[in-house]
Amino acid sequence: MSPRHPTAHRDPIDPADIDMSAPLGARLTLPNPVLTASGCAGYGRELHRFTPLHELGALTTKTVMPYARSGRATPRMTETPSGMLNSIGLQGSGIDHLVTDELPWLAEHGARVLVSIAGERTEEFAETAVRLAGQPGVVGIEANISCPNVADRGLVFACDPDASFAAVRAVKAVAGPDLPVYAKLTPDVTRITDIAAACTEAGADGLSMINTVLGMAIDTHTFRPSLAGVTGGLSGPAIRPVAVRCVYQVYAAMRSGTLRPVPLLGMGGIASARDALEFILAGASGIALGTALFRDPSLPLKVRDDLRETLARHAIRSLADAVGLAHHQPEDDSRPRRTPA
Amino acid sequence: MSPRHPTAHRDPIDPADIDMSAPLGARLTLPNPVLTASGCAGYGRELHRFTPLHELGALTTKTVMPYARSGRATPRMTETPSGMLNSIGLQGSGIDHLVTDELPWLAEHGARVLVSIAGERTEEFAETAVRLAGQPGVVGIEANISCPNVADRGLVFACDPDASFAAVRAVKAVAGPDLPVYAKLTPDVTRITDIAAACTEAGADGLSMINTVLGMAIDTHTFRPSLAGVTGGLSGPAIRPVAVRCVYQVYAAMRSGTLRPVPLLGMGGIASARDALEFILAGASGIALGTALFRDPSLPLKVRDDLRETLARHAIRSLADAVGLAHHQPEDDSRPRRTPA
Amino acid sequence: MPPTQTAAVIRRIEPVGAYHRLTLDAPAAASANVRPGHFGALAIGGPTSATLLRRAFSIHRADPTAGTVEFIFAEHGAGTRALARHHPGDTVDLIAPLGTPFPLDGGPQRAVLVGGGYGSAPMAILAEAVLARGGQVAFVLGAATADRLFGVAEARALSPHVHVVTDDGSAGERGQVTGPLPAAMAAIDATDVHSCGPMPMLKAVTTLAAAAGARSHTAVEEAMACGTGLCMSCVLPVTGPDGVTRFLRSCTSGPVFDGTTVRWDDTGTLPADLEGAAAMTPYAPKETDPA
Amino acid sequence: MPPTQTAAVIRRIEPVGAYHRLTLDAPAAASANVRPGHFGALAIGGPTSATLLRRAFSIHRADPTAGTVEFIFAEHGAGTRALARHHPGDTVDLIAPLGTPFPLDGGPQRAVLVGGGYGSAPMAILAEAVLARGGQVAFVLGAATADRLFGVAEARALSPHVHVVTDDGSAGERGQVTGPLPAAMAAIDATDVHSCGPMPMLKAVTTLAAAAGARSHTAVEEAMACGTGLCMSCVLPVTGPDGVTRFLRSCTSGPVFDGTTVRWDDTGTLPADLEGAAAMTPYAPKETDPA
Ligand SMILES: Cc1cc2nc3c(=O)[nH]c(=O)nc-3n(C[C@H](O)[C@H](O)[C@H](O)COP(=O)(O)OP(=O)(O)OC[C@H]3O[C@@H](n4cnc5c(N)ncnc54)[C@H](O)[C@@H]3O)c2cc1C
Ligand SMILES: Cc1cc2nc3c(=O)[nH]c(=O)nc-3n(C[C@H](O)[C@H](O)[C@H](O)COP(=O)(O)OP(=O)(O)OC[C@H]3O[C@@H](n4cnc5c(N)ncnc54)[C@H](O)[C@@H]3O)c2cc1C
Ligand SMILES: Cc1cc2nc3c(=O)[nH]c(=O)nc-3n(C[C@H](O)[C@H](O)[C@H](O)COP(=O)(O)O)c2cc1C
Ligand SMILES: Cc1cc2nc3c(=O)[nH]c(=O)nc-3n(C[C@H](O)[C@H](O)[C@H](O)COP(=O)(O)O)c2cc1C
Ligand code: FES
Ligand code: FES
Repeated sequence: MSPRHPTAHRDPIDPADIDMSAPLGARLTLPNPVLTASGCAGYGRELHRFTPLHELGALTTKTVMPYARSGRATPRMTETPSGMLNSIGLQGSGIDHLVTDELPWLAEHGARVLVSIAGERTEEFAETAVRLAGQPGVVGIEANISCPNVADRGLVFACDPDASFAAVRAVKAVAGPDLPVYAKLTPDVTRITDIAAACTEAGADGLSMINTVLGMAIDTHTFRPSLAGVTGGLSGPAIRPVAVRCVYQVYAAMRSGTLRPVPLLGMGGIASARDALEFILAGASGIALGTALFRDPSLPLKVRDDLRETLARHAIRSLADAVGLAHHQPEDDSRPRRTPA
Repeated sequence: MSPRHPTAHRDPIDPADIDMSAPLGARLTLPNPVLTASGCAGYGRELHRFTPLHELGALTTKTVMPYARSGRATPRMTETPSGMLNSIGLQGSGIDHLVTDELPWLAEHGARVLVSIAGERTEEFAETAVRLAGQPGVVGIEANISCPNVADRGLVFACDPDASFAAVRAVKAVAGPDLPVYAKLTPDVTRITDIAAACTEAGADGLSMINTVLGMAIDTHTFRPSLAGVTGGLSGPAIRPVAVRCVYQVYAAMRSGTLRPVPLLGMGGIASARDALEFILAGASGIALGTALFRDPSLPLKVRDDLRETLARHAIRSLADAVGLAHHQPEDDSRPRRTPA
Repeated sequence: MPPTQTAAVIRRIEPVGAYHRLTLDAPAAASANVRPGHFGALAIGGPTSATLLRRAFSIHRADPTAGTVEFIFAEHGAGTRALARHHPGDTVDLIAPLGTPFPLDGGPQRAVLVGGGYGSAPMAILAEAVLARGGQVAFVLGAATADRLFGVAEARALSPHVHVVTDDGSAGERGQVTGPLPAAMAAIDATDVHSCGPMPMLKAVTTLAAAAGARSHTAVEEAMACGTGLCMSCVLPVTGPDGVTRFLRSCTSGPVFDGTTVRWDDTGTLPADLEGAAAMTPYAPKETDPA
Repeated sequence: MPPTQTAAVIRRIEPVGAYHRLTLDAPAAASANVRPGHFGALAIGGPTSATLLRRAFSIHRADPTAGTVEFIFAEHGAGTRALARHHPGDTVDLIAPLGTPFPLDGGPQRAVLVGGGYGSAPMAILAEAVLARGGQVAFVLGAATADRLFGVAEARALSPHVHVVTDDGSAGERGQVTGPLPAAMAAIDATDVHSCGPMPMLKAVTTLAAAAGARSHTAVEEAMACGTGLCMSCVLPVTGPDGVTRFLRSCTSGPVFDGTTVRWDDTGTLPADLEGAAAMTPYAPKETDPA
């Protein structure tokens, strides 16, 4: 474990000597911790023009379901201060199309792929997951349980511990031993650690936090909701403090022994290496870029390289050593103050 | 009820003819809908230098408890994209000081005062509320139930329907018939309508939404949480979509008959008349300015006056007619599109 | 040629009627085989900007020699208002060229170019391209008011057939572009109509073009968050040659679509045949690789 | 006189060593009886700015005739970096003068003025005020490096007793302000020491001043969200004449406090005697009305 105030005690080291690999569980180590967030990089082809996919830690696909989906009507998007609302609604062509047309292309281009899956019922999670074992390039499954459960009057799976448990358990049952399963949580719950506990008990190999925050906007010219879907998901830097808090709370529960420790993937408003480091210090072993890609599709490699420089400046030899450092109490509690001179 | 697309059918009217009064329940009508949010205008003296208090709809005091409180250690505040985190922690001098020193001064300056109260136990809400009956200038009580309940291991009252019910009921029991009681809700719950239902069943005369969103930030230089209190409350425009969603959901539940209708006070990131109108269209009968006052302590009268102009432009004669308009379906669902020419 | 991303320095920014003409130093984009109908997506404001998303603007002109790309933009919301307050020397991040341009293949066209408001911005280079391929052009330029008309002088320099209309009659005839369009098509016996402007205009133009037996190429304007195909916010119901309607992204499959394939009346809705549609893919057939 | 709020136009913004000198056109603030130690709070960026909160800066000079107010600022975080990129003609919203200034009452002072880094910004007008009241001044100016020293030439013009120190010895003596302070106090037989700079410096200065029997007036720097007393984020544990410690707001009760009343070692903590303290009010005794 690295020292509490790394800067205070060590000389900077050469960025080239930093071990950037991201250990995301017993069966998954990525070459670097920078992923794309589901739904923010299409199926990869579009992003590849700006960020060669093999350079990413991994690409997370748009959430895929057993069948094709049209998504919601437009307007599907509206900008908000330092954020945006979307109600894309899981538009996608289904698992067949993914397996036949997209995964081979991604594998060919050297992408490591985390496939985000969902269903409207527990069984549909399993139906989708079962198709992924042995597929080229696929390094894991992200179960997007932050989606509505028709069997529970449309309540989002991740709002209920039992529904979360069932969905994750169903995916684990079919995913096979080689594909780690991450459960993706919504922050829109009273206690996120309860949902995290349900998922880890169900066998989740890791947790992704956070999905978008439920929000809405009203067009003050037309007097109508700005989105055709009325409510939508808030994303972008506006929600970063909420996401950091969720990661910190869940990591703290794991440190204190009340939750089984699993690696965390942090996301929500990350737009720079500084932001990425914030999540890593909070307890994330890997981070994903979402909304920020819409502004800057070249961002992933900047974040990766700046993060490497930052770790070097702080004399932290390995990314893994930085994970969760914000939870360590400094010897004395006098917090370093800035010298204004 | 005013027409569905007011602009489409009527000519603008003279701003001077707009009825700006805000009906906030059977026993409370304010001359205008612009309040200050609790904790964002001190006890009023400081704001008065920029905004004469008698011009406000009402001033909401910093939350007061039966006893004096020191609040949290510093740092108590950190800026985030389009928002801020605070962990002031209810610093205050207690109900005695408020009644002896502050309320007389406020009354003398013509302020209408909504007194925000809290307690660490249900009884403390009552202890505070009982002191307010008959005090000069006091027009209502806001029960800030978004604070930790020591009897429930620090879980926030407003995270639990039973605790919310008990606190509101306790306040109602002592507030007397003349002081309407508003319950102030936190958005950090799985279903805000459940908490709203508990409060209205307990007799709340209105609901204030929202308190801050739980968040945190980490200082990437010191590797420590930015706030001494570790987590803090996120406020400002960043959370506006969350706040609008909460107001809309609760108003929708009242329209559909699943909740007893009471007036709503909307707050969360309001920084302009446009934002205020967004809350009013969502269902708020009054709005409060919080974080925006830190940037612009002269804002309240600008918002009030611009709102009047906006209503006039839309030919809406009375503020009350605009409340909840976003819930009305236009005759046909073709939403007006902007003409780019 | 793939789009390029550049921190582009503003060379000039100046009013033109109710709009602004923005000239960016962006040599790579300027040399990237810009074709009429391509657009650029701008990120406005630095790291402390609360407006995150990209703003899309048709490329008015790209000059590979000067290394510049020009746009004509209207102030509308927060981002364009902030852009209008920029000065020469300021930087904006540009991604260009993007999208599917107006089709010019299939022999010389006799084309009517219809622009509504700033929708006229791409029409001059489109006319030049049609003419360079041995074709003929006519123009119909419309706007709400005279100060929102754009490109009339350039049009007149390129064609004797230029019709101008405004809603209020403050310039040209009073009326809409659909008024003079039949005459304009007749004058050159049009094979193609290219249009850019608000959706109702594109729909009406398509109806008239189809009635006259001309192809209708419409550049649509759907709200975009990224402009690069990542977010799926800019979709439109478009019917493919297989008869199946898909929600296609206007930033990759468009912005130019065959007007007869767009289900204009269904934009902003979720048509029943799309819900859970079996053939729902984000790509049009034979358009799987945007690179 | 109450503070004024103005949309102030930037007249000049220019580098001064590692800092920036900002001159604002703000006639009402400039004429509002600015006293040394007063500060201004700036809102930076327009409606699309993601940095909401005000930034506090000591008033370096206010010129009622020219209608200008000057600040010296360092680039630190997002807001000050954005401010440094502003140009003359740009607008920032200013609230000034704010806070409780350095006390000058009680007869002519023999005062040592101690400035650390940009903490030297208010010292020239403070010296002028002391001198104007028939007092005497000496200066101790320190900084990390030479480019972060401020106001040395102005100080030399006002007093023969000017000590300069830097951490790295790149200007003046190597060391900290506490080095020359005893000699500076002795040279003028100081009655008062006024200081502005980082907290540890203010604490050390207070100790030395007390040892020499001089009053210590310290201008503290606590993180501020509003600067106007609304938010309660800028508090410090300060012991009143009644022996009770309160969390006082440094933007209203301060920024200048009697250094012996500040519990320096308890800043950033919640001292046991403050928790639920019975006498906890947001005001110091006899300071109930800020208007
Ligand atoms: C292909 C294409 C070409 C365009 N060409 C031009 C042009 O040449 N000149 C011109 O003035 N305008 C053009 N527009 C419209 C222009 O993109 C919008 O006016 C602009 O994005 C609005 O940004 P804002 O900051 O003013 O509004 P805001 O409402 O603040 O924008 C918020 C978000 O919504 C998106 N958005 C809002 N309205 C539109 C819209 N009408 N179209 C697309 N995105 C929108 C923005 O991109 C942004 O992401 C074009 C749009 C498209 C899709
Ligand atoms: C009374 C007073 C006088 C000051 N005088 C000067 C001066 O003359 N020259 C100068 O360069 N600086 C001065 N400062 C410090 C200056 O206010 C901060 O450097 C500045 O606010 C930091 O803003 P930022 O955008 O760079 O940092 P950010 O970290 O982005 O600021 C975020 C928020 O925290 C607050 N904040 C962060 N650091 C500080 C700090 N050290 N002090 C107060 N608020 C802070 C900001 O006001 C803002 O609300 C003074 C501070 C105070 C309290
Ligand atoms: C346009 C858009 C589409 C999204 N689609 C999905 C999705 O299909 N599945 C999913 O799990 N999350 C989806 N998300 C959520 C993101 O993956 C991410 O969790 C969230 O946006 C927070 O990260 P950000 O602030 O960096 O965008 C989507 C987000 C956006 C903005
Ligand atoms: C510094 C600060 C202190 C606050 N103190 C209180 C408080 O004492 N009681 C309370 O009910 N809400 C308190 N709030 C919450 C606000 O009243 C308001 O509900 C919230 O900030 C959302 O509104 P805004 O985004 O406009 O600030 C505080 C908010 C801030 C920023
Ligand atoms: S604008 Fe994002 S996909 Fe088209
Ligand atoms: S900075 Fe807000 S009270 Fe002092």
